[in-house]
Amino acid sequence: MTFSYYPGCTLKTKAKELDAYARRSAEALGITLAELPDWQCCGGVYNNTKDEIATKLSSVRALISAKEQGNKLVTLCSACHNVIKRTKNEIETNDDMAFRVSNYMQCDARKDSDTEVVHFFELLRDTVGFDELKKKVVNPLTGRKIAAYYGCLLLRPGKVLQFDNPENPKIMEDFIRALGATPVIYPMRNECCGGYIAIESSEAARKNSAAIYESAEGFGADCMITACPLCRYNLIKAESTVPVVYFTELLAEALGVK
Amino acid sequence: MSMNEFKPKIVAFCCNWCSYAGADLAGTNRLNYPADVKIIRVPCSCRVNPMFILRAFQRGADGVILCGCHPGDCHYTTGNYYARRRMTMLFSMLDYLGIEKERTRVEWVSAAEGAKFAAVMNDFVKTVTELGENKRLEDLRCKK
Amino acid sequence: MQKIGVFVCHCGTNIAGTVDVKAVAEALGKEPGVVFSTEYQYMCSEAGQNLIKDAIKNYGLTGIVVCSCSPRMHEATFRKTAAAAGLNSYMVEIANIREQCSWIHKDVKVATEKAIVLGRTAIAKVALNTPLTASETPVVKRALVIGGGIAGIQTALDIADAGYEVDLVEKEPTIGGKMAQIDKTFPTLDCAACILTPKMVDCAQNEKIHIYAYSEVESVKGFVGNFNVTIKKKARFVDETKCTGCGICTEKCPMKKTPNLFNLGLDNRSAIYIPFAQAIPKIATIDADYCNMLKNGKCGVCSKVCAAGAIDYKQQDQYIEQQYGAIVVATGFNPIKLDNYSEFAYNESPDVVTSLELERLMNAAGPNGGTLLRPSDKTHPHTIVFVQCVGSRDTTDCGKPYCSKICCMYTAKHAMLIRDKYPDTEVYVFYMDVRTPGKNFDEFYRRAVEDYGVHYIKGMVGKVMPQPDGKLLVRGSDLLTDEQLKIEADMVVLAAAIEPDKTARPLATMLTASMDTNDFFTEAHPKLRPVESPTAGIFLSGVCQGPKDIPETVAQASAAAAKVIGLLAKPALKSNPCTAHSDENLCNGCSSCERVCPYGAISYVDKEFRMPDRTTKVRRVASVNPAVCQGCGACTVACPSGAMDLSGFSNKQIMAEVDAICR
Amino acid sequence: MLTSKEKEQIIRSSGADVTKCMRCGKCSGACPSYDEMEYHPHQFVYFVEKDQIEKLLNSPSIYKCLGCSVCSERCPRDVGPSKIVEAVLAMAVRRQDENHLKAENIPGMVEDDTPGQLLVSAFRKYKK
Repeated sequence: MTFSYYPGCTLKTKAKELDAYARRSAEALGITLAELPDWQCCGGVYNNTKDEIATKLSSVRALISAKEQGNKLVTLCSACHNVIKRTKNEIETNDDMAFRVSNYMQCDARKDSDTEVVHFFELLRDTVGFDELKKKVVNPLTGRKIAAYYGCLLLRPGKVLQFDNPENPKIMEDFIRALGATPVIYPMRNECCGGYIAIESSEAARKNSAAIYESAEGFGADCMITACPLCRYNLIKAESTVPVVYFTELLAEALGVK
Repeated sequence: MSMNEFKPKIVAFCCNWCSYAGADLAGTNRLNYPADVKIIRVPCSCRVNPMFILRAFQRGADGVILCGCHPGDCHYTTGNYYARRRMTMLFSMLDYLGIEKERTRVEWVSAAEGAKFAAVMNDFVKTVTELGENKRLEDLRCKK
Repeated sequence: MQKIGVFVCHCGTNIAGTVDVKAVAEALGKEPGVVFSTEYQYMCSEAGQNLIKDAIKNYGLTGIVVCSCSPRMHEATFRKTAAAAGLNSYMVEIANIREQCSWIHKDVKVATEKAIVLGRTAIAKVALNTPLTASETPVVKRALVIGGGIAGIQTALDIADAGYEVDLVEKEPTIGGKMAQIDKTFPTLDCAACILTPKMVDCAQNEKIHIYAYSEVESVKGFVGNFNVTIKKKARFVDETKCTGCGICTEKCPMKKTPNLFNLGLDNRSAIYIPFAQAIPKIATIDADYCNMLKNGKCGVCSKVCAAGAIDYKQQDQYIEQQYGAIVVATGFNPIKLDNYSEFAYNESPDVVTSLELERLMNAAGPNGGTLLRPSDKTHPHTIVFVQCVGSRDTTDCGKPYCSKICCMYTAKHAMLIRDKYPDTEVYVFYMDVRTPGKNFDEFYRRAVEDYGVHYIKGMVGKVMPQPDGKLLVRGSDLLTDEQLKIEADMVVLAAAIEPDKTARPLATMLTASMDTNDFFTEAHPKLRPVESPTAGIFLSGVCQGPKDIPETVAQASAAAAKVIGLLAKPALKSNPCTAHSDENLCNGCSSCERVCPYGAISYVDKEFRMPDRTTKVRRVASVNPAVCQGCGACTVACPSGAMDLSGFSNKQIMAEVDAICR
Repeated sequence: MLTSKEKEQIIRSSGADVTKCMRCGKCSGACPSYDEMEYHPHQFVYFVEKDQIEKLLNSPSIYKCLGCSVCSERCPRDVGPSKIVEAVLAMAVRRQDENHLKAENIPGMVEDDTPGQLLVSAFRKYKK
């Protein structure tokens, strides 16, 4: 099965392992990730305003490109996923935006960008299936206590992303169980790491991140997983006492392709 | 006021529970609207048969307005919804027959909306007066 | 030949001031069919009415038109006048020349012309009026009350007190409802059981009341005065006539791990159970989902220990048919499920409870025998945070847009009781508004703050975070100090919104009673007829109509009972004679009218007709039940063959009015 | 009362209906950046309703919002405070002669391991 794949800028630089392990794991699961040709940065943190067009255009290009390939579009980085999926929603629901994007891009924005956007987790849950995944695990991570860190970008706004219950998600826990490990449930798993304010208020970001890993550690986690390079960066900068890895690394390990 | 100024004939069907009471309230509050409007009391807007409206035009009425309870407030639960659907059909047929859309109207007026009743009637009479006399459906056989 | 009389009223100067009443009387006197026309200063006065009566007698009038104020004012008066003079009261029409003429026009000429048109319109109509007689239907002297909470209990007691038979249907094994689960009641802090259980006993002992516990209404047919209801009596697997309620079976039953629903699952009970000690009827019930005998055929302990031999594993559901004159809905409420409010960690932590659960935790008959202990480790809580409006006033998909009305008061009660009994416990209440509109309610709330030192915080909790050490970290806003608070609590209590019981919607369909979008029953008039459903013979009691506290519920329950008694006291029901009727010769049996009728008043019958060739043919024709028809006229327009017409507002009458206006 | 152009613009570009707010404060109870902010999520909603946009535009609070949307997610009235903060930020960024974040300052902020995502996000938020 082939999916169009949008890696995003950070996966080519500071988060290469997130990308590399995903590719290897996908191969092991019989899934082909066809990287979009000439993709651009997603546009960064989603700009909520209804009248901001420039930051949305590169997402639209990615959507159109995947539509041309005839595939669903898979994302890995939480931020890219959030930005692309919300851009698609904005075009679907905001007539003015659809009109302006169509004019700018010389296309029928609603029709041409009508691509289904799935996160790699959703692919594992809905296409592969966690039961199937469990069968393909060769190195079960038995005995490991792993805390899933969702952050904000995968979950919110819940109505648009439709990823999981934004207040009580379970997709990453199910994933951890499929790999043979034990998920650690802790209340801070859907709280913000501090996000982009790290650039100018690194102290504030660290405070947020510290509360998160302390909570995970308190509930007995020996490892945290995330899908977001910025979350991982913030947690590490806050001197997390719990190791933080990308979820694809664990996946590759369990599938024996690390 | 010139003697030969056009005075339209306007029939208003009002449901007993809301709009007729709204008309009474307009009266109690001494809110003026033209004497051209004559009200026929019906139990519910859904009692108004499209036939009645055709008959009014046949007899030379210049405008017909149907007033009922607000959607959801019908004394008989759903009557005004029936009325709304029936009138939508009838009005598009009248339009097809060449009777201007503006000569017919459905309005929701509650028992508490005396001011709205007067405002609606003023507006409707103004609209119909501007359209002038309606002869298109007049049935001369009805005239003795 | 019609002989019509016209009576033009001056209404002092109200009409005569702008309408030339003499000219009107004169002009209308020339209308066809009019044999008498006059005007008088006050037609509604005794002298005016005598004038009408005399004219009816002296001129042998067959119909009268009164040109006066709105028919909404004096139509009934003049109908009585006519009847007193021997004229059918439906041979009266009113021309509204006050509200719709003299009061809104200033020009005498214009107003007089209009008054004449309105008068002749009424004359045209009255000429086609037919004498109508209100039909009468007998009333079954028995009432059905659906729901055995405090609302249903009070209604049943009041109806029985007036001497009528009442059947009380309750879906649970015992009556008592939510009030039986409550510990204390605001604003007086009486113990709920102490004031409720005597009423439950009264119900059981009243020979006019029959309790169908563990039963549900299966179907409702018929109409006001004569409902035909089927009640399903669910199998208890215990013979009610034999069980003495001794409770030996519940002690000996080995299936002790059955969730105790009366305690909201906070502890366990046996598979055979009596919900609580004061249950009415006090009869054991077997929970078929947990009983080993019913599931696997292995056990039978209860049967062996029952001295009365009451256990019957083969018992089946029973169906009972009964006639009623009136039905009272008292189906009550439930707190909403909090699955969509995971930010409050309700499903994650056992120490986050709903207010109703707190009632059980504090109740002497509850899981902890009345000592407040937190559920997770049974220790004494030192800090408790209350969160108000959880799911109330919430316009998103998961909440309820309305105010649940009772939460402010019961939270003040809980806070006060906890501070009173455990002065070392700090109590915080997060509120948006404190709403206390009731007698002694605000004083009660102020006492919680002033005398008991409850910390009220204007703001809302954003998240409850269970901590590894078992504490609950509550993050909320204090809007007045403009701070974000982080409180380490031992327990969090959520004031969950209340919603109508799930059985209400299917019941409303059975009763053809209307509901609002929140599944509360709608009342016939929000102010003036608050305990009646728009459907005749259906009455509303308690929270099924809208959120209410106990005093309001009891008041409404008694009001509903008064309405029922008023109905049952009538020997027969006089109905509005302005109802629909079908011309069977024209009816083609298409069912169009049946589909638009909001009251289910139209049914179809097979009838034999004589054909021109002297053969007979059976045809399906519409038949209107005049007792149920409310006279809206929807069917008359839906009828494609013109068979359906409405008395008092017939097609011919309305056409005549149109003609008279356009003349 | 006349509505200012600024208020109209905020309403338009946020798509939020401030009149729906019932002032419960759940947004501010949920905000992870509360202690960093001078004006808090509920005040953003209230000040826009009361047409006091300048206060917000001039407050450093607009650069403290994490964009995590938790306030909007938990809002019981679907008002969406985060949308309003965003709209005010966008207005400030669009009207400023100098951007909040300048390209020349960036090298000083970057460390070896700073992910590109962080730079892009911050730059998008703070610069025209």
